[in-house]
Amino acid sequence: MTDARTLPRTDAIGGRRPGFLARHAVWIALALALLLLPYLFSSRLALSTMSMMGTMIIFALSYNMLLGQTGLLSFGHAVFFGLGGFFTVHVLNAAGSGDWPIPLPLFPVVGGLGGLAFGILFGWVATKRAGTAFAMITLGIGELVVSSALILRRFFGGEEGITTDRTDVMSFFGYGFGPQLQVYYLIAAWCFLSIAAMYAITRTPFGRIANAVRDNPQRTAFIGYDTSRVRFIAFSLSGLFAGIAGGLSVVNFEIVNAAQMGAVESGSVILMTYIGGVGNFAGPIIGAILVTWLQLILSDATQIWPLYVGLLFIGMVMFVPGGIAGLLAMQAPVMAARKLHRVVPFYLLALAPGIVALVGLSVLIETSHQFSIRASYGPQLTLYSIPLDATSPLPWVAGVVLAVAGGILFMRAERLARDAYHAAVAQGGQG
Amino acid sequence: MRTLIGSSALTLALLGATALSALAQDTLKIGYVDPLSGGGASIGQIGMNQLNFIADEINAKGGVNGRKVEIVGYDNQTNPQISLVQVQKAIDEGIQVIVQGNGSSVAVAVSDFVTKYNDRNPGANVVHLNYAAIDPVLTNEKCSYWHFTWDASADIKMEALTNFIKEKEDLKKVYLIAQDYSFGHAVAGAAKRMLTEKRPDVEIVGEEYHPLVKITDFSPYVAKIQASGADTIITGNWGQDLALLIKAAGQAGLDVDWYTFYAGGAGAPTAIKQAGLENRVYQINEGINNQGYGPAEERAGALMQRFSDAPIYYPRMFNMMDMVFKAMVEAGSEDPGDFVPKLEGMKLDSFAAGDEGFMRADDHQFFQPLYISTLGALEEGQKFDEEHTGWGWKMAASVPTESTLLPTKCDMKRP
Amino acid sequence: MSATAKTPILELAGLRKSFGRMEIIRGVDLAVVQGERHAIIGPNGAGKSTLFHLVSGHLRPSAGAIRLRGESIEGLPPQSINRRGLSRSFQVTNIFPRLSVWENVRCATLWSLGHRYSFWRDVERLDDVTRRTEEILTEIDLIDRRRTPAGVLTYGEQRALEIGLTIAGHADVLLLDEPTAGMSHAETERVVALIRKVSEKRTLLMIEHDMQVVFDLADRISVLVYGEIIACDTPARIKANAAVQQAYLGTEAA
Amino acid sequence: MLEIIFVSTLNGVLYGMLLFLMASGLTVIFSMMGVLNLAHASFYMLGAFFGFEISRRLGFWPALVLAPVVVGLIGMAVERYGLRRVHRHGHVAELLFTFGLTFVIKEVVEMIWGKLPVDYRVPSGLDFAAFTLFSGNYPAFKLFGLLISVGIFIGLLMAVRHTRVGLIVQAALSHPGMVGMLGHNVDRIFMLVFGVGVGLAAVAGVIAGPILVTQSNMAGLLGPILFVVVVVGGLGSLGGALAASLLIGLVQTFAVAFNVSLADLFGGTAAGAILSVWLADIWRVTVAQIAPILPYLLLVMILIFRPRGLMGTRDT
Repeated sequence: MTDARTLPRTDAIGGRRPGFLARHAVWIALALALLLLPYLFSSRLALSTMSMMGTMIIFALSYNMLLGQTGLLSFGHAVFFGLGGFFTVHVLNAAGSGDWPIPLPLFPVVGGLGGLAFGILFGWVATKRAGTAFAMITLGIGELVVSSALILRRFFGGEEGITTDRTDVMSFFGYGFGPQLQVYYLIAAWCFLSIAAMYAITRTPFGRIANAVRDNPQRTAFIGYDTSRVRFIAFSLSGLFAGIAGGLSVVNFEIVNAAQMGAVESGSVILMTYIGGVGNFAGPIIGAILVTWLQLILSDATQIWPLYVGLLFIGMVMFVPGGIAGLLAMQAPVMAARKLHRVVPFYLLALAPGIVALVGLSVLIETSHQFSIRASYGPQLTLYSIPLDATSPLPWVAGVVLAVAGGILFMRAERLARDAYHAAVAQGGQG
Repeated sequence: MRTLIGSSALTLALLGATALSALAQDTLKIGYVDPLSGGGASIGQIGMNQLNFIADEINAKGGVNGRKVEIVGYDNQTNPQISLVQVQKAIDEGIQVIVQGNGSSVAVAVSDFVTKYNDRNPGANVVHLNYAAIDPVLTNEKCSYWHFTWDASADIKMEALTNFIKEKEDLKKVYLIAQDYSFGHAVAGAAKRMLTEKRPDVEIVGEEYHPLVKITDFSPYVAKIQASGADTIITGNWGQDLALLIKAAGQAGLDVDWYTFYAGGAGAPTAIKQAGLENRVYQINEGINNQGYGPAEERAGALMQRFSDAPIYYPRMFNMMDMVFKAMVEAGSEDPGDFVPKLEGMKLDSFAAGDEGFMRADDHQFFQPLYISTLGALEEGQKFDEEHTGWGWKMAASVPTESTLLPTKCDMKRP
Repeated sequence: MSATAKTPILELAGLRKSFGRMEIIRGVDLAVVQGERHAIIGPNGAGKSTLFHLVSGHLRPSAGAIRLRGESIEGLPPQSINRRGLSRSFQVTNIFPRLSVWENVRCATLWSLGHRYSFWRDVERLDDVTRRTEEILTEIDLIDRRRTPAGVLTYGEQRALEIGLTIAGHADVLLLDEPTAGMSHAETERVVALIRKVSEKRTLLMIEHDMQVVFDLADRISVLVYGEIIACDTPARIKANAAVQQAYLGTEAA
Repeated sequence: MLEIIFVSTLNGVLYGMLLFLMASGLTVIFSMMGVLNLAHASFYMLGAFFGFEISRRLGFWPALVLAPVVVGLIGMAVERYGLRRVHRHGHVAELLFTFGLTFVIKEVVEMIWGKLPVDYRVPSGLDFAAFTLFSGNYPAFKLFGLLISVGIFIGLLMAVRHTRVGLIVQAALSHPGMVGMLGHNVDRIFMLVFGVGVGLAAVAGVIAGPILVTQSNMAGLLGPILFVVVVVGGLGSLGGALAASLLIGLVQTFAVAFNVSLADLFGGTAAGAILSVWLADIWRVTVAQIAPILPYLLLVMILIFRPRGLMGTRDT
């Protein structure tokens, strides 16, 4: 697996330093994108969705500080997200009723500090160990915190959680943060800052040593580093950013409850990070956007979306272990060799039957769903704007034919695409 | 970092796809925000089925004010945050009537969101119709002009139940068992308070709180109940926490009477039948199948025939939609801004037996006659059994509307 | 150098290690003096690598003492021993496979340059680190391969990187565990030259099977057989030692 | 008091043995293959549903044999065509693979059997009270489940000690590095181990189905607790898994039996008055209320203070 990020970009040997604009092009583009997105998508739903995505991006990146950067698999990361939220909501309520002179944009800091404090506390326990033991400790801590949350009603508000009103606090240069657009910009700003901060951390001595711990903890000890200290710092920092994300979630939704700290949330952040790609800094960003979108959209498209999520998961780990970002990063050498035009046709050639196979599969799944669970709604279903009848053999036969034929063709074409890729990379290597 | 740009492109593509799904507006759309996938789906789907059934009924009669009704399901995965985005989505699609019921946490979040949304967007007028969440805060501390509830709150149900129990001479020792969360505590607390007041001679031999939906083996609890010598159990448990408890009790041969809120819920009748607790389990709700009231039997029969794989329904949902449609017709408008005033104080012959109930304007709580029933082998004239067990609910007592009234702490803010 | 030439920089006294009932190291006494190149030889299973594991902190001794510049280090974790100036390489290549060659070496320089766990400074702007990394890469002759992920280097290059990681941190006592194992003749020569170069101002303790290399490099040789040192002397005298020949060289030569 | 202790012990052992049935397979899979099978409880659920379906058609006894075999074969197929491919991408990938599997199994079960509980009953031949103790009955079927668990424990021990595959498995359990040296049939052994492991979970499903509720969410309830058993018991140790299962079964039942709270311990003292204000939330919380979180507390404690678990042969 190639890890583009860890390759030194400025080796200080014979490299000329590019200008400010060129060096920061990505960041400027990101800032512009965040600024302009609401002009492209101005519906309230789009704003809510983007706000949620921004929060999840921070959350997923904070998780990747553990999984991708330090090699720690945690099953309880949502604990810090949730705790950050609870700290924020309490301070927000206190500030609202006590007229404290703190404007809304500063409240995610409270969440971050809460996440950091508990990251330090739980990290002290969990990071003494690594590997599976670490994973199991985080699982245990997650269960403990969620269960205790239902007992400690004053702080966690029981089942209902705690609500707040973000417009109650001091206004910020005249902005009251009632409209979703203002909230979007608040989240976008924090999102930008957090992405930048977390990216910067990967480029510090600590960030590099965390990579070393991920790759080979034993050797890291022999170059002078205490691996459990490295894990501890990574855990605490990731708690900090998860807490910020939790605070932003409170600002966005004005409610937080114990379920947000639970196993489902922890699982979904793993999903985001892994699907996006753990080996690349931007991977979790892609994953957070995609999974959030799927969470909101997939459930409208089909009732049995968990089945698709499960299949997506299995498919990803089996066929695309590097995640989406890994796939993209694989194209870097091809692009560097200017051979993209040689491979793209093959990709498209593979993609077409691949999509056909997926369509076939979804026809089969949806038809059997209509046939079984939704039987009382009659056998009629509409799929891809085509009316189908689950009791007739047509959709079944069509599904099988599409899935099998598409699958076989895909596998052939995939081999061709693979060859084309390797050829392009090899040629690039010679050139 | 090149992938950063890629991810921005992805966002654009995804959001573009979302935008396309906006549709033209010609039907009256009602948003149903409840779990339609995952663990809560079996319950959420029941409400969805029933709403669709009601929509088909009214559409067959020409719709509401000439508009066809369409039910749009939004899967909230029983998660408050997802619920809010789904409500947002519904609003963006032009929906002003949100139906929701499962989970007090979700109900509080939705009610709070809808209220703030209407505050911040004058003229928006979105209403939250709640058919199942019965945490008393919803009609007390956190009551809202834009929230209506059709299920009797925990206090109301317990008031009625204890009025029934106090007549039972042979009742000596009561055991309270509840799920360890706000609703469970509300049920057990009310039971304790009301029993001590109404039957000081009854001894409460145990008060047990167990974690919510986490217990697989209830036999330790049953052993404890057995050891306490209780002759009666009062519980607010629902779902698997009730089914597993009853099953474990049946296996241990626990000889007690049960007073419950949710023995009619999915899975419980099967467990009661397996445990052989014929006519030992009571439930209190706003109506059962076998009340012998013609209009209800006809309507419920048609519903259950259509959804024979999950032949369950909520009488209160009929009450709710009948009232809402009536209010819309009276107001001549489907905008909640217009029909909400009509709902306040509205009277209705309730679904189960035609007795009158009313929507109290002070807290938007629907007060209705309640019925206490037990599950046993079907008798002559009873039409409906539960979950294909051959056992059905039969009436034990009815509680008139005026005996269910309780004061409220609601300080309603009206626009 | 002269004043301290004869004082031991690394001292093992009565060192023992057992796994369950099996005693692998059975009372080793050894004094490595500052600036010398000291080789440990012995048949397979003699406990050479175990001895290195004890000294470097990878394993805890069952009994006995290890002193580095007079200070006890037995039972300390590896990082503490490393920070006191003792660094080791491994018999089986032990690098950071997903990091680039540049990054591998840079990580190994960080602690000794005092950057510790800093998560607020841009590593690209640490000039001392960059300079040191360049030096080391030049020294091990991998400067042209600096962008390559370490996992895809050739075996010989990985062995060189292994040594690079060991010397990057300013350690003055080096423990090299079979630096030439599995190498071709040409590669071996290259590595021997490298070792000679890097050990110039340092103290070297190495395990080696290739007798050519041992006699070529070492100032003194210790022979470890079944967990005990049966001889410790100059190469010439070791060659002549009857006990060694019987226990070790005899079989090896045949 | 004696009654409570006796009854709690019995209940704890019954529950513990049920846990063991599931955990035994998981611990063997985990110790040998390094795969923490998150879908283990899903196979248990499959066992319950196959048990229900087969006993409806052929009777309970054929179901007790056939359901685990069918589930075992499914498990082997999953290992052969899924896990094995994922193996080279590392343990995290394997773990996520089994995570994805839990969704798929659950949805497929719902498609076939629906979301509501199915009416899976105790077979009539075993549907009687074995004995009456104090005022409670002990169902014969529960005792039968206990017997099966004990039988399987003994059978497993014998198999591990006295068969060739068993010896290889045992060697691999205590020295995972050795697995690679087992030669070319290591693949087949992995497949077999996975199949037998999930088959054992299915036995638990067939037996637990009638006692508990057979529903598509039954896997989610038991999943996490199994990992606790495996880790607390220690890797590579069937005896450890048994001890941990019983321990957790007993801890949970005894915690339920005793209603001690802080209020009971400190109530009435001067410190109690202050504490009751500061700790209002937990002042009246009884041990019974927190019974189900005790295993997780145990898990965290064990991992910190005794990483190899109760009887493990190596660190987790």
